[in-house]
Amino acid sequence: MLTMILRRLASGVAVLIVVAVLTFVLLNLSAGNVARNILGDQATPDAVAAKNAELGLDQPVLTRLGDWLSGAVHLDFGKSFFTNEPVFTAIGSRLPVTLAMVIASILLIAVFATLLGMLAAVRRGWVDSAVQVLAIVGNSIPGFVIGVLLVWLLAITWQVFNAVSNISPGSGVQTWVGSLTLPVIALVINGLASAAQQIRSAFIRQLDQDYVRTLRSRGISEREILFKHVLRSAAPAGLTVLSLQFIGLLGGVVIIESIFAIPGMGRLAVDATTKGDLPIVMGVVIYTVVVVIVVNLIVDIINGWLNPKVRVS
Amino acid sequence: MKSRTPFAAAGLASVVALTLAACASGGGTTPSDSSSAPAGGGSDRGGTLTLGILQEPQSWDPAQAHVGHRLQPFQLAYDSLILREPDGTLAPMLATDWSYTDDAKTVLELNLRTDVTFSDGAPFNADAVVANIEHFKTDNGPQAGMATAIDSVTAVDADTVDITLSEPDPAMEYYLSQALGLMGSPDSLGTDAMDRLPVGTGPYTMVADKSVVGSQYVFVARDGYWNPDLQKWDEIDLKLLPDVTARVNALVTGEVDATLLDGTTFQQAEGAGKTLLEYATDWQGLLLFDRDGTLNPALKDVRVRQAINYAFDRKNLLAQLGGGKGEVTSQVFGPDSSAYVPELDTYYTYDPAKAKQLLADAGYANGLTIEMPLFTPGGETILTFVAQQLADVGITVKQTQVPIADYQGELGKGNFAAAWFSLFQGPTWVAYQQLLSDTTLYNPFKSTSPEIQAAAQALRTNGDDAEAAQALNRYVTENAWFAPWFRPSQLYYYDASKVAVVAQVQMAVPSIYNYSPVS
Amino acid sequence: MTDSTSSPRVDGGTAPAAAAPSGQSGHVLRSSPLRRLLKSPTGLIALVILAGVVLMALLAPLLTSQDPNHADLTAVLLPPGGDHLLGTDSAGRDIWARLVFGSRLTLAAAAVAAVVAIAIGLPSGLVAGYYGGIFDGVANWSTNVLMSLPAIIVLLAVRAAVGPSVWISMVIFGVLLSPGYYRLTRTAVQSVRNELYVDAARVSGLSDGRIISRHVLSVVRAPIIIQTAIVAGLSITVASSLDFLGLGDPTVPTWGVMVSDGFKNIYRQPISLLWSSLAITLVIGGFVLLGNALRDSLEDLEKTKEKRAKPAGGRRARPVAVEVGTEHHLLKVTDLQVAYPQPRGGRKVVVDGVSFHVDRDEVVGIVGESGSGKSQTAFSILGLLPDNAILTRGAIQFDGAYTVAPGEDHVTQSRLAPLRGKRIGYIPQEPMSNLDPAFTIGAQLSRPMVTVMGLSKKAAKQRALQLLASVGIPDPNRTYHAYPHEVSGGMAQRVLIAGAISCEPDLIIADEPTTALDVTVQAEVLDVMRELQQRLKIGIIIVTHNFGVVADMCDRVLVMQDGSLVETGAVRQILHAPQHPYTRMLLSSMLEGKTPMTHLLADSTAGSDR
Amino acid sequence: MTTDTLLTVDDLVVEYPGKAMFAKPFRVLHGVSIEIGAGQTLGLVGESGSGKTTLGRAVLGLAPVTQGTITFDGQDISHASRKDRRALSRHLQVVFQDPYTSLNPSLTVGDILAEPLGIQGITGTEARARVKELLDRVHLPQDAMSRVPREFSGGQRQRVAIARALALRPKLIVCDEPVSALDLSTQARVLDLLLEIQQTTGVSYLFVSHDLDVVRHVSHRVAVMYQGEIVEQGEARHVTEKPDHPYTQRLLLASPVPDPDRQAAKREARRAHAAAQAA
Repeated sequence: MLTMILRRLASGVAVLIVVAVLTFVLLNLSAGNVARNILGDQATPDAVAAKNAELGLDQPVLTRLGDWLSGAVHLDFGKSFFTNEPVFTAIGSRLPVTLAMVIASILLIAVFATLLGMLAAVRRGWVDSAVQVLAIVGNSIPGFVIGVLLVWLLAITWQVFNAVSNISPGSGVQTWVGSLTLPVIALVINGLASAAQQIRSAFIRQLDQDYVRTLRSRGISEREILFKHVLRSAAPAGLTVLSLQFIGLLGGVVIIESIFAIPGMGRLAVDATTKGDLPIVMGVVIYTVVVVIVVNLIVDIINGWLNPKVRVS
Repeated sequence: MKSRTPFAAAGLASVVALTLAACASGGGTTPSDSSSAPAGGGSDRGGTLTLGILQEPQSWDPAQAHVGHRLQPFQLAYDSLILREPDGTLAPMLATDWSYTDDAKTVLELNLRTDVTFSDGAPFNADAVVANIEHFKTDNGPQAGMATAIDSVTAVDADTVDITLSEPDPAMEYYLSQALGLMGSPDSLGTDAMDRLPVGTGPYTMVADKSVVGSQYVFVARDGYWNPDLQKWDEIDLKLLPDVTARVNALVTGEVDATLLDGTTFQQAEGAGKTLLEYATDWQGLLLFDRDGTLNPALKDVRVRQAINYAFDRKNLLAQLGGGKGEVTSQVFGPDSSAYVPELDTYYTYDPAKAKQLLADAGYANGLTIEMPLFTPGGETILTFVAQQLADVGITVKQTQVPIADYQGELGKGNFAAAWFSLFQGPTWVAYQQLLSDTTLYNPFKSTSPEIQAAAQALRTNGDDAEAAQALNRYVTENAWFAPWFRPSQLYYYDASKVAVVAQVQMAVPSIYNYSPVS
Repeated sequence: MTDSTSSPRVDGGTAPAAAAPSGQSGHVLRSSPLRRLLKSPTGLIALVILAGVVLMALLAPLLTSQDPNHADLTAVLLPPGGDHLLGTDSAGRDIWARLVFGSRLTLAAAAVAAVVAIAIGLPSGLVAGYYGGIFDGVANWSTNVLMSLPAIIVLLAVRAAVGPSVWISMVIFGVLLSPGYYRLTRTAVQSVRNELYVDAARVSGLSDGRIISRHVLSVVRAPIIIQTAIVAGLSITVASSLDFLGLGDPTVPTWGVMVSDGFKNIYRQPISLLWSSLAITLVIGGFVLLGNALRDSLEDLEKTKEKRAKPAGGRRARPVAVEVGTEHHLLKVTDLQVAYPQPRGGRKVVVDGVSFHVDRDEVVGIVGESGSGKSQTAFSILGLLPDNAILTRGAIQFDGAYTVAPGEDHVTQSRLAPLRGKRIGYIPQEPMSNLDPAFTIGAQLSRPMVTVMGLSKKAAKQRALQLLASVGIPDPNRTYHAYPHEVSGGMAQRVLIAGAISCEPDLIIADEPTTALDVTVQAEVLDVMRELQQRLKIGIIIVTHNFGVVADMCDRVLVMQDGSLVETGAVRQILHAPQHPYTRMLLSSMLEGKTPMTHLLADSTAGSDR
Repeated sequence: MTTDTLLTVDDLVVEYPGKAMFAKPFRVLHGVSIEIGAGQTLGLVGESGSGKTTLGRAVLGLAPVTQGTITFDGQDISHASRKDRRALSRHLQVVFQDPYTSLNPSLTVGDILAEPLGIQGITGTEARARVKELLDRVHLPQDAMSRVPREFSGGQRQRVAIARALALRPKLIVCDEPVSALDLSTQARVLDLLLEIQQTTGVSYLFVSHDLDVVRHVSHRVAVMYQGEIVEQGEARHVTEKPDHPYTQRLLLASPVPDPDRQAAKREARRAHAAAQAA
């Protein structure tokens, strides 16, 4: 188990380096107008050249890459070109927003998808059909359409929620929760159905296993079979589905953040890329890859724990 | 106002968009209807004002301050040497009075207040001014160009400063009411700390632990501020809402008290009973850069450039792109400048037949092609109209996409013979500098003419020389150096039950002093 | 590396095999997946939607006379009607024309992403799956890299580097999607690589290329098509999301560009957003439906269920007294008939008119070949038939009361559930698959004793250890704490026997209990069962195809063929003097005592193996 | 026998690489030697995991030869290339255990049978004629050609597999548990068919099975494998009726007979043997 974790970590670091180098080079192909973008239209060419030198953009790409890597090794990711905010702080202030949203969504998806999937697998009949239909509908409507609909209905027409989720840290838990409700609903609607469908098939696969029949023949109650044995065996498949959804949400959240004007990672990423704010983009990339690696590692560890074969060896 | 439409509506990229459109600074001296001067009487201080802002400062260092709507946040924490009233007149602030001490107008002497301290306790004095202006010259901010004429700054005594210019700059006093005039605490200038936390003499101070980059900034009234008349609120919150849809939603639901909208969203605010503050700061249309035919020989022919001007249905363009709010025009100089000639607003009319004739006369009866940049996101609808209107007279527009962040850079590099843009209409000298000088981004081919040189020479010593200014205006209009369409209105909406707002001339949003509580 | 002597006999009596008889009958109509697809309503809807959109794209110029790019300053954001069927957009362009022409680019963009993803994922998956080794390692690692890349940032960066273009975005998106194909292909190939028919092809000297194209691709094809349907839907979502964020190519009319324009003007003309959103949703829905329908038609696993009339007189069946004079039988099965509804209508009868009884302290063997209905009979007694099975006739009584009363068409679980474990035990065929791999043997063994017998946990453990010892497990304590995968098949089967007797049942149903075991282990397991039976005086039903096992264990024998009972009698009578020709044929097939190298059957030249 | 020896396996060792990176390789066969004469059947019997299937696969080139030699028809084929294998496939064929997975479900029986012919360049009418002949040979109807494996029963599929093995008139067929998955009566028919083919074509079999009765019935010689080694080898009658090695004895005694009384006696003999071994 420990060797597995170490191996995964080593592989993760390698992935991290490759992704970082690739992104850095790719971004630098397009970094032509950064100084002009920072200074605006009224700056003189001399001022632009001075800014370029200040940012080190007059150096060759490899030199810059080297500088960045040596900084990154010491966990120094530099400062934003545009806001002078240290990358660490910039990400730190947006991370809670996005993670809160994504984690809340994934937890809700996990709970409801498991319940729905289980119900559909066990009951079949109309519940099953309903889950299937829901999955098709959920898969068919793009996330931004759902988001726009929700804003239009719940915030503008009925005024149940705030349309804009601009969160301030000082504004208390209640406001925070309130402002995140709508985005989370949008994310959950988009992810729930397909997760439920996949968890349903995981359950059906497990329910078809021989040992389930044997457990029944031993007089174990259906409820215990379902919640103790089948749930546990279906869990790895479910976890994999959820971890993929989690990673998908990290990327997809940008649209929701855009619609609800949430100052999160997704918007930071898009804004920074559009402007050419290299340090921030690199920070976001590193953060995303780290989160992906960590999530996968956690899923592996849980799966290992659930599966005695892996656990022992 | 439609100048904002393409940008502000574009959601994501509107941050950058507004950098482009942020050209609404100001500097004119023409009085506008300032029926209620805000800096006057009202000593009823109170409440919290929440503004939806389009962009946050890149740094709170005053040397990095910007113009227009991006100047507004700085006004919370920093006072400027000179105050610009809503109608554009200059009034004492940290400087009690100022004047040029020589006929050549190269030495500007300012007398300073002696009763002002910075929020970190440091006293405000002549040394502080010297430190600030020298820092401004070296810190390479977006407005560093304001200080190019400054040769040296010297403290004459504790409350007197001389600014010596290398050549006359008729806009210098105006600059001192803008970014160049903002005074920060000398101890903090240039430090990393100042990037994040402003330290000035202004009416408010930032609450660091409630302010989040990318989200919101909270300012509270500073105790013992030297001029309580300018300090009308207990607290002012700035909410960063780059997306115009988010802004209108926030306004309608009462999350912000005032914000800038655009032609696609203002109906929503009207429906919700919000009040409109309407004023114009920009002109919008095409810049026909390649007057010498470097890139596209056809544009060297004045008849081609005139044909382009006759091809546009300005009235309908204003209706569709600006929500019908604003005025059509054929000139690039605004009504608040000395160069303004009223009849030039209708110099070019919508006349496709005449356009075709002019093209035929110029030898392009079979049409011609012009490449123009399409900035994305946001420029789609505009360029569709440009292409369609020009296609109707036989000019094919080849659209080349340019990411919005790089738009200005691409224009400045001279990669395009013509381009659409929205530019602010400042005082004559400022407008000349922006549109026609050989150093500006918007004159990439450095085109000029004897007529322009002569007018510029006259304007350099007297920025408001009406005769020279109007001659200049006539020349560029008749020779079709541009193809202006209209002056769109800014659509600034606010909740009149809570706040009263007065427009600031030549500024995209009102100065922070222009908001007062409604009791 | 594995000897597969323990592989289960095909159709060794598991329910799904009986329910899906295609392998046996030899006369199944071949229905192509396409035909099945067309028959399913979802498939039909999907194909209609997608065909409609493709037609729309192909016939675009015929469907509208408007130019999709013609802007009209005086006709901006018009509502539907008049010259403009669906109204106009913010530049006064005809929405219907843009919708029609937009379908071309939208579909083409999706196709580009799918083609790129397939072009990268399929070959690399084939090579990695088929050859493994270094390429597999490198490909897996690259896949990890690709999958940890934040897609949106890559798309943005590439756009910034090379300019905005739907095609480039979709190519990049295709690259990002290729791991999906890669993994799918690799897994499928890995499973096929070890199929015996691939081995046979190798033995025949078929080159790798031919093996891949002939044997491997045909298996990967179906999942690839399904994945492609999903990817096509995803590409449209992503392309339109990029457009929605304003990051597409606005100069060409795509649906995404249209949504973007509509969204910007949602307050001015909400309906302008409707059409393109609807089109996108419909087409994505079409792809999703197509994927689902394809999967269903290929797997064809959906059990066929008949609508069943609710039993008259309420759900709760009243207990019925059993026939007088039969109460003393431990188990009595009367005229039992079990059937399964068929996908193409009708029912297939798998157990037909079977009657027999088992008394206490009696071992009854049910013998027959695969498909004879012997396992179905056993599961009917346990009440563990698959959901779709129907008891069309007959009754089952246990210890003087009906578990299935005459006239009931399904098992009443409330009657049987309390009996299972406590009164009726079950020994399955496959030792490994019948233990939950996630729980220790001890946990699985002691739990029923706690819930069924009401023992304390400690007492249950005590008893479990005794049971393990009594079935001949040398180190009960070690086995108690072991997981199923840590013990051998023989040990696992002993554990299952211990489980079956753990709650002291009166009847044990053993379904081919030794078929999966080596012959030496089989002998030991049979010893254990016999010893237990003699000690506990319980009734046992052994389902088997092995007359040796019958001879070793049974008092009486039932011979089944094609769902019917053809002969019953005492073990010696059946083995020494079989009456029915089928029984005789079976016995003559036995090798024991035959002269080597001689023909076993008189008619073996006939190719009519059943 | 040595004069017309067809296959010789000498001191064969097969190892599979360990799962983990530096794990020790897993040795399946520990130096195994067998011989098969032309027209003869060698029965290979053993319990699951004993390595008997691996031996068959090594002969077919489907398992890696770590050490030792395999000589077929005078030619060393221990490390034959794919090209050599193609030539070899004319003479060396296989019938697997599971008739459900040894035939590609998506090909017709005709295609399956024509495949080995095609590799040897036999196509068109000639191939079709040969396929018909093969179907006759294994007593399947001619219309089987156009049907897919799914439409046949297990026994019929095994006939198809046998026909495929016979397509090129091989000298040796490796039969890997060919009847283990079949019903009793089907097993008898398939065994009859295999015997009949040997009598008419003179093919040799390496017959792998876990069932001593089956091996006894079809083999001239029998080898007994236990834990990767051959513990006993000799004339079929001797090995399957009066074995020398205790393991073979145990195997023999464990196989039940269809007679309660004889089985009871055999059971006692087995117990006595076990007790003697334990002592």
